[in-house]
Amino acid sequence: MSVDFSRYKNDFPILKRKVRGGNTLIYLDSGATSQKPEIVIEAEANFYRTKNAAVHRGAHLVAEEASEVYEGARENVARFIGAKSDEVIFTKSATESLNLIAYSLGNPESKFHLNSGDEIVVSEMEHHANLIPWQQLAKRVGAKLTWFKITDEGRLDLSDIDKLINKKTKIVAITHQSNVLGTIVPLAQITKAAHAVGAVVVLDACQSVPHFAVDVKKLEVDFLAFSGHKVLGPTGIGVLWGKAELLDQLEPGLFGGSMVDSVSMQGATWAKAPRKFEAGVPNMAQAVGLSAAVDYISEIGMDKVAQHEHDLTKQLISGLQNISGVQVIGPVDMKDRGGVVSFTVDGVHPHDVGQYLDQFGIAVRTGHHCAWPLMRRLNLVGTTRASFHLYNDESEVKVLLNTVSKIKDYFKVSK
Amino acid sequence: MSVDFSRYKNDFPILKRKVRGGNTLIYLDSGATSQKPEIVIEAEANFYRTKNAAVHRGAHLVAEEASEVYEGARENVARFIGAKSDEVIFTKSATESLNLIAYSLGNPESKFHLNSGDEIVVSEMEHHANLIPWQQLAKRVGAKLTWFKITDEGRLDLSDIDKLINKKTKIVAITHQSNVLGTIVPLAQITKAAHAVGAVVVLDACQSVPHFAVDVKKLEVDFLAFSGHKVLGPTGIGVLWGKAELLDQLEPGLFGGSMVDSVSMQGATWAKAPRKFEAGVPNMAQAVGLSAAVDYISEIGMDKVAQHEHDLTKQLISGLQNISGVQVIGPVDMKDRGGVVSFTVDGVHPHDVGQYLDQFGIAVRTGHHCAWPLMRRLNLVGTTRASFHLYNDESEVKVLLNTVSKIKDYFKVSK
Amino acid sequence: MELDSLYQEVILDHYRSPHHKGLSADKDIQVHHNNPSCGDEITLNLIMDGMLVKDISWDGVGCSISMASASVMSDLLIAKRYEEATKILGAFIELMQSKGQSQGDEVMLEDGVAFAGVSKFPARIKCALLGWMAFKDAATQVIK
Amino acid sequence: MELDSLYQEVILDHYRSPHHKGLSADKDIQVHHNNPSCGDEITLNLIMDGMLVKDISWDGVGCSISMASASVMSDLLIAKRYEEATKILGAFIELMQSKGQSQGDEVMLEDGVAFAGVSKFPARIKCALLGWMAFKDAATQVIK
Ligand SMILES: Cc1ncc(COP(=O)(O)O)c(C=O)c1O
Ligand SMILES: Cc1ncc(COP(=O)(O)O)c(C=O)c1O
Repeated sequence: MSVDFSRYKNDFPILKRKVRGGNTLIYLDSGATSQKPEIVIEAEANFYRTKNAAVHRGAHLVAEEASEVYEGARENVARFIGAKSDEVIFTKSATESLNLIAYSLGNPESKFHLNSGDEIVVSEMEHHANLIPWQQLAKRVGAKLTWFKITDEGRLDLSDIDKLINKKTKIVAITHQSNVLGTIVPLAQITKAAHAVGAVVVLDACQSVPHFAVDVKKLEVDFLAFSGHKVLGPTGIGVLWGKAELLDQLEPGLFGGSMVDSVSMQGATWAKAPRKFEAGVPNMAQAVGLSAAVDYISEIGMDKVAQHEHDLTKQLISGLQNISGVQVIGPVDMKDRGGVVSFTVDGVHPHDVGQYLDQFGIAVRTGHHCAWPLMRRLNLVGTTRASFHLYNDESEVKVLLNTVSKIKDYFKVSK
Repeated sequence: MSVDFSRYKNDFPILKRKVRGGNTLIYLDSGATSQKPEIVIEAEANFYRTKNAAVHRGAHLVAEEASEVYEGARENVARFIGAKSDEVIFTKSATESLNLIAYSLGNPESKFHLNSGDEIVVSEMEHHANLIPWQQLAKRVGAKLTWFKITDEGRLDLSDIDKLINKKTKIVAITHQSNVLGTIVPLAQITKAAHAVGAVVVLDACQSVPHFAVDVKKLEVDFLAFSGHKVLGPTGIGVLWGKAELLDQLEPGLFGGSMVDSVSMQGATWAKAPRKFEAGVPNMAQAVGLSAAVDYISEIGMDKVAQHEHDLTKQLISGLQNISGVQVIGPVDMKDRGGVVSFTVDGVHPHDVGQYLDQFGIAVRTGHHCAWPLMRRLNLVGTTRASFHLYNDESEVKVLLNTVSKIKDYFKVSK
Repeated sequence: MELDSLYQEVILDHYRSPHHKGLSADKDIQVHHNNPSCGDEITLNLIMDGMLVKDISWDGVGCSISMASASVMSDLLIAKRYEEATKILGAFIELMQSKGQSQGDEVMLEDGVAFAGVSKFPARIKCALLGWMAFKDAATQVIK
Repeated sequence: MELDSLYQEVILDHYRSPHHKGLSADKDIQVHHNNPSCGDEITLNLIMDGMLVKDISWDGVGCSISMASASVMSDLLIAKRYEEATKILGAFIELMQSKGQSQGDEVMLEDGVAFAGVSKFPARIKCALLGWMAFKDAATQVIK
């Protein structure tokens, strides 16, 4: 059987707090941001208490030590996703990662870049962070944005993949797992089609890296982005991973100190990756915190985390299916499906559903989840979303199900 | 007389640590990054322990509380610089702030934007972060970059201001205080000339906001950038301030969640500032930490901090002038001059000077300080730089002076 | 429980049977407002007769608070003079910002006092204000 | 004191009177390397005679460690066969990465062992390697 996860809960100070109605917090909003174990909080704090100095710049001991732990964090995060150290770029968030790569790919000085008439492929279930940067890039260079549709069950519709990914395609930007539906996309088919036409694949791994083992070597994508704050790490840190050969060909998107090879008033040349992409004094304490998070979760084991969340998801979906007037939005079979469960309650607006749950200490997210086009496609004004991480447990799912079953009565909506 | 600053030192845990040679750290590298009082470290940690949730998104109590403290931090930082709350944008660093505004001003969809043939004025003493983004912007839109020269004493040379700032000028981007020379620029003359031709002024306030009172209303600049980590705050947080009327006219530079008014597959429209410029889950804990830093330093009083650093600077400059073979680089009179002191030791490379000081626990910075063009202008390979913050004291300056006076002997350089 | 102070019976009634919902054929102006963080949307038609609010009609999707509030707003402001409507609007905004400290003026706000509890739920205040802000925007445009 | 292990007498001597400094008129190749974080720069001329390192000359600005190391490197590698030079380079890099645990092979590295102390100062390792990396780059380009 799987590990007993109950002992991990204690590591997360916030999970002890009381919220509305005097209830202990039942945090089911990890899809938005995860909670942090004390060991991560302390790693960040202790960086400030003992090693804080500007990395790569100082001639003094503390600066040396700061550089050591910062670069150590990079190696550690690289190991976590099966990457080489020099391929890992620290950003402030997945959003920044995706925007940066879009700027780089749009820069005519990059050896690999977009031209007018080229095509960018996304999907109907992208988070705004993996949609709008590409809309903007398309607009800037005169490229065309096209997209995969989704099926009624909330799977990616690959039926027109051969038309969508064609000779004009330069970029395919796709989510690894939908933050609304929980759908995990069939990546192998997509990377194969993209590479066959010489396009690069950018993976939005915000909802995958925190929840199951991701190895960039096996995925065969070209770029990957995720946020530290969803993988038990601090806010203010994200990762952009890219294949070394490609990073080498790209102009950076952010300019300033520590990323140059030489500078005159007229112009500048760049250092090598990852330095080239990290302008300015970096978010050092946050990198150190993320490194601690990655250690913490690796110690437990990503496969076990995935299994644990799988079990909870299964329990939740079958429970919801048994409540009348409740619709699960997204795949209900567990194949290629992660721990994000959207649902609606007939006659009750998601915002009101969320408010009701909040009264019982249950924290969920409601609304369009930054995936507005997907909501339109599904003809929904929004959903209520429960999402898991390793600190959740069966009893919390039971409380959620029990509370959901009473919502229609409270709002006096007829059966 | 001024306040007794000795009691503040205790608030900074890192200043108790021992470094090379068993010496207690004498931290004179605040120009690179400042140290953080325990109250700031705890503010960030306690956010994670009690209020961590995605702001502006959740339907639950913790998300409400997170939004409250995040927006509270914005109000607090706004008050600190005399701004309106909606004019303060949280970024990851000054570098990001400056790059973002350069992207916005280069976007043809912005109501105020650069065209081919327009001119951007900077200065020879800019930090790379306030130089390269403008070089890149000029390249992107076909604008021309011009610059203020500096005098031999390291002051801004305004003699050709009427030529430099002309009808073609759209942007004047200038540092408030040089991070190498300590020079404070004569801002009023520049803003007057810029506004007379309809140009906007972007102020790099990295070295001013942390050290003396800055009120954006009085400065009459249009945009201002600074980093949290230099003002006793966390890493991973910066501020971009802009006049409301201007922010209103600008397209954002970073695209994703929480910054939209509506989104379809074809395109998106934006929320109002500051939201428009803050895509993604923000660096919430860092904003809260910065807010605590601003409280801490305001409590002491910026004028007192400035006076304290002024006294130390004066002591250091006159001491250095008394050591044979030591050159102070930058103004030696104290008018319009901040607490950053660069110097050289004849016959000893700055890197070796820094290494020698490090042996005695003294942390300084050496090299070009991300101001390479300035070094070329001054015909220097680099300098050694001591820079102050409120936790420094007279005795530390004495140790520095005493140690500097022995360097030439150690390296056996003839007098 | 605390929640009952938010979801007053009056509010749920208005939510289930909203007044003045359904856009009029005629209008002086139409405005569209939304709440991007939760996706609530409202379209509002306004007809003024000089300084008199002659008709308000609206359509929209949103939570119980936003829809009920639009319903109550229409009831309250139709047939009022602009000046009076502005006063009522001001009183409603004040109630929303009262952090649970005010009961609201029942003479002026009528069913609107049912929203007093919203002021204790900061994330919901913008829901309650959605329709009111649409009216304010529309009226300002017609008047000036 | 600890610092003396970094600034050995031999290093300071090379720094004050560097060998093979001043670029030769002839060259098979010229390379320019720098260290952007501290601004150290070196230009290096290399002349090969088949697989024999016939001459190295260089010019540059930088700290004592980088300049002395370029001086020692030239002394060591001139008149060596490429294969032998590569071995010496390897031994020097290994010494730099030894974190203070190695003394260096005095037969092979001669004055180069004076740099053993650098390995305890991580920020200075790139200074000590600047000239060596320039040589490696130059030689690789000529050979292939
Ligand atoms: C004058 C000046 N401008 C810009 C910067 C860049 O700040 P950051 O690296 O925090 O983005 C610095 C500090 O490094 C600075 O001193
Ligand atoms: C699928 C997906 N992509 C991108 C993002 C953006 O991440 P962040 O807001 O941390 O930049 C998120 C989370 O909000 C997400 O779930």
